[in-house]
Amino acid sequence: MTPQEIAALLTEKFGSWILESKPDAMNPWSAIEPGAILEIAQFLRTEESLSMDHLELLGGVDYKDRIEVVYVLYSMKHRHRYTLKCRMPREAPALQTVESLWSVANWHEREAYDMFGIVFEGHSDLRRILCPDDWEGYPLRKDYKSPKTYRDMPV
Amino acid sequence: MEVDYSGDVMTLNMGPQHPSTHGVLRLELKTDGEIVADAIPHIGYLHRCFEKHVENVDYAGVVPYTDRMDYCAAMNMELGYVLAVEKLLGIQVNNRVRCIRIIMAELDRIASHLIAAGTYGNDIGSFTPFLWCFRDRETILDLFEETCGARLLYNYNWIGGLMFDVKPGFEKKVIEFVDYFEPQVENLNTILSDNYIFIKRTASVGILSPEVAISYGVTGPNLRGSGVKFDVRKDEPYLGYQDIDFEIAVGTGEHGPLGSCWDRYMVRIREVKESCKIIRQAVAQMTPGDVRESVPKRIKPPAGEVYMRTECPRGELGYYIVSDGGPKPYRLKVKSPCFTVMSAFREVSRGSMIADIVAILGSFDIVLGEIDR
Amino acid sequence: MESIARLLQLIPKYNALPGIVRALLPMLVSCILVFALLALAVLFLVWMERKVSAHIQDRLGPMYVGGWHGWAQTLADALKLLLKEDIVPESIDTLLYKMAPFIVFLGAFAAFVVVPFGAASFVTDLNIGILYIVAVGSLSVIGIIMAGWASNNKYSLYGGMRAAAQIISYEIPSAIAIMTVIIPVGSLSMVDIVNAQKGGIQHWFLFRNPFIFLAFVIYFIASLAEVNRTPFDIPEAESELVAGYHTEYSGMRFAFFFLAEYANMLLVASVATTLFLGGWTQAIPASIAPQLIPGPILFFLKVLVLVFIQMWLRWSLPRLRVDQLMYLSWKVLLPISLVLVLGVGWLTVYW
Amino acid sequence: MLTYFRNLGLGLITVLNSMGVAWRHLFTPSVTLQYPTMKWTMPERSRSRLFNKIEDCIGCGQCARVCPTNCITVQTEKRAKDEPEVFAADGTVKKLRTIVFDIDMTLCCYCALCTFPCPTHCLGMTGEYEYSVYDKNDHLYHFAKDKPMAANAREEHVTEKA
Repeated sequence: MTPQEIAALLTEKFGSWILESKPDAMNPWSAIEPGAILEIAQFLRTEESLSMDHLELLGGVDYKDRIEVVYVLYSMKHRHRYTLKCRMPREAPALQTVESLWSVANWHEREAYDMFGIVFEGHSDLRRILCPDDWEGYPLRKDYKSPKTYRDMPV
Repeated sequence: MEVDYSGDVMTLNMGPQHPSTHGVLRLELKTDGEIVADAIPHIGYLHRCFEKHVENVDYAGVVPYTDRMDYCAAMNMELGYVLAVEKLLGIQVNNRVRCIRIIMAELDRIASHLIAAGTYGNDIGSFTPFLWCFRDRETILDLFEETCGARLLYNYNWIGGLMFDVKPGFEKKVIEFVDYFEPQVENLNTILSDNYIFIKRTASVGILSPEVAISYGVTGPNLRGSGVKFDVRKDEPYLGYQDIDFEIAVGTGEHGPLGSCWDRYMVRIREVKESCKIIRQAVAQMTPGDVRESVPKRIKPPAGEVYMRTECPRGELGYYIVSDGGPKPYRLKVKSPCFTVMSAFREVSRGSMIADIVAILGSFDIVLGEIDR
Repeated sequence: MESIARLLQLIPKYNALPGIVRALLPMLVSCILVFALLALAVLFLVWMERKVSAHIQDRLGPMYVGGWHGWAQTLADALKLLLKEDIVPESIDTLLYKMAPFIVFLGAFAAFVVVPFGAASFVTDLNIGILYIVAVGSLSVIGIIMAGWASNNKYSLYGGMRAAAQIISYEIPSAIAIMTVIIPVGSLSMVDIVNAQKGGIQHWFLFRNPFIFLAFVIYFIASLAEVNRTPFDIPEAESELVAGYHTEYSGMRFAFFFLAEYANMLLVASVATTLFLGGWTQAIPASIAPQLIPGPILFFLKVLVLVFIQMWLRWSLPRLRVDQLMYLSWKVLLPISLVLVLGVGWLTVYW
Repeated sequence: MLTYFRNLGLGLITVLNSMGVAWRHLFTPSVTLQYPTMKWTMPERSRSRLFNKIEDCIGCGQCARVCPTNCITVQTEKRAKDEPEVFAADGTVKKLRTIVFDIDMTLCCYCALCTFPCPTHCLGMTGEYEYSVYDKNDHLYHFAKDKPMAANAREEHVTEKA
């Protein structure tokens, strides 16, 4: 299915939750309501014509005014790809976890939490994955000041 | 830290410094005698903040950083990044650059699979194939050094072209190597893959079923070992792979259930033979031309984002670049294949023995530089 | 041993020494002689292993130390281990930790007292020679378990436990395989066994009847496991247990373990040659040519061939897992060796 | 029962096969290069140590700007009008005097990106790979030879370490 058809299917099925979609961009995407991520993901995975069974990438992006989580989904059967974006305020970004649909999300969400501070409710063990467990601050945020010392060791 | 003496479960730390963890990885094994009840991987020891670094280095300067991620297959890592930025900039490279890139990527794939096969033999206990694999890998490294001057981290692929053109006589040397190398793989097979002890150690160990593999986002030889025929070079051909004919090596489960360590290992060996075939065809398609023809003077891509994935020896490598029009990438997210395979490790290795933990880890062929970035 | 006793007569005032000393002195001197010969052989063996492994892996191996092909490399290593700092971790079971290397070393060297190198050159001729070797051989298991437990390290504990399970379960097939040789000879003494094989290659037990040939193969495999050589080197599996039971040892203590391993290899090879390959007897039948090459040289050549095969095996086979190892011992080697004993018994009685 | 013996036979045959391969490799020539006595002839393009022919360097600071790890520090000083003309090798007039040209080889990632934008090609990577030192600071190479003439000279083109 071409990205345009996917975008149309999504807007027709979920209407209000799809805030904006750009199917003809180089990387066709559509922005969705953060609260509705679980239903839309469920639909994308189980719908026969879409069957997006391969979550390729789950990453956070810090635009100065908002934090975005990008889901790049791919279907092995139909060989088409689509991207979902959830936009959240910078203060307390929170999302439901999609770990139940794709287990790959487990570690990717932990990394997003570690780097951006996005809390994924319902995640099996949400703790830092790359930085030490007691590291303060979220490194990949644009306003992140790297600490001078960590446990009084110069960084 | 209270210690629980809750029976005979002993936590054994296959710690960051261990001969067979293929890098700096800590496995917290909950063992009951020889049987491992649970193996929790702890990563992050080799985290060098690649994604933070990249935000204040210009586009061309990022290429040496991408080499440092998966240092066993640096050529493919560069290729992924360079193709992503070229897609962002909308640059088309001429046929010569395309063919040289395919040859270099496939040579690098052979070198990386040789490391995988060699160290896997080491993990299972037979030390000789390691030395044979590295002896053959040296010839490839010599080819790389002669062309771009470096042996491990090349910075050879530039955005829009290559650093140097290949020396005259390079094609002849590549063909010479491929002809010499193909029978060598048989040697490796007799001492390792068909050896009954090796089969007994790997054939029914670490079963990764196709559903679990897809759900954990496992890609590359590890996924093909479980019988799923999925290869980015065939699935979404880039760089002209569409007019090169080669098969995808898939695990067949000859010696035991499908998706075992032996299948993943055998997929890599068969892939090496396919790579030799690809190299021969790519050398045949080479046409003269200037390699630095379409290298842009100032690289300032238009604001936007791109997601580009390539088939690197360890799986499907994805680059997600967001650019804000400036000379520096605004955000670069890397989808690392070893990261996803490692998340599946805990489920695959439940209930196996300590010797199998090492076998499973070796069959996944992970590189910690790529997991921790 | 008698020749040494006669030599000692020549020392002036030798008879003035008290009786007990005169009885013990020849024993002591011959033991020291055998020990020195063995230490030399072990040094040569370590160098040989490194060269064989190098050439199998298309490498060169030691080349610099001491001129042609680095023959003095092991000497340098031994000196280095001697002078190296002997780190003793602090939370260990000191008595067991310090005793372990000596017991393993003892187990390996004590058995050479009975091995007949030549017609008259052996230390003693015990009438229970081969039984003594099997008994002393299993002494080193205690040393390994002590080392594994005492170094207070989870990996060496694993190594020790695995070694115990492996060596004990492989002693049974190897003891039964030895029995197949004793039945035709009728005596346990090593010298009698060699005398029974005198006079040419057709008298060697190896070719006496097919059962004993199979017993040789079984004995060789079982002895590989007893000495912890690949494909059975699980106690010190580098890729899993870091270094198994001798992880915490360094300096001279590690040298003892290292020496013991090679001495064990030598012991197993010399027992195999005495039992199956006719010890120091000549391959050419006595009727054609009298024994020209002196016994010990011939004996040492045969031992060298067997040791080479052990090394060759080490660098071409992967390692077995612990449960596969147990399967092989109990389910494969044991039944077949029992059948062999039956076969040999039937043959010697009815034929 | 049959598979028991079949596995036994299979085991024996494959073990003997792999021993056969190992035996053949006993006689293949070994490939080790005896390093101190026999040295590897570095190919012409090999990249290890940076070298800068300071006479040709016009102090443009291009290399410092391109370097991904910022390991080059260039400080220059305007050359007064009355001084005699000085030319680089290929004839370009040197308007600036480079008073500081430091390369910190511990930071260098050997990517050779700096050697391409150099207008007078004075910065290049040599094949020299044996330059280990005891003290890390000795890896900070100072190529500049000219002394700062005007004490209060305004430094342009100052590209400090980021």
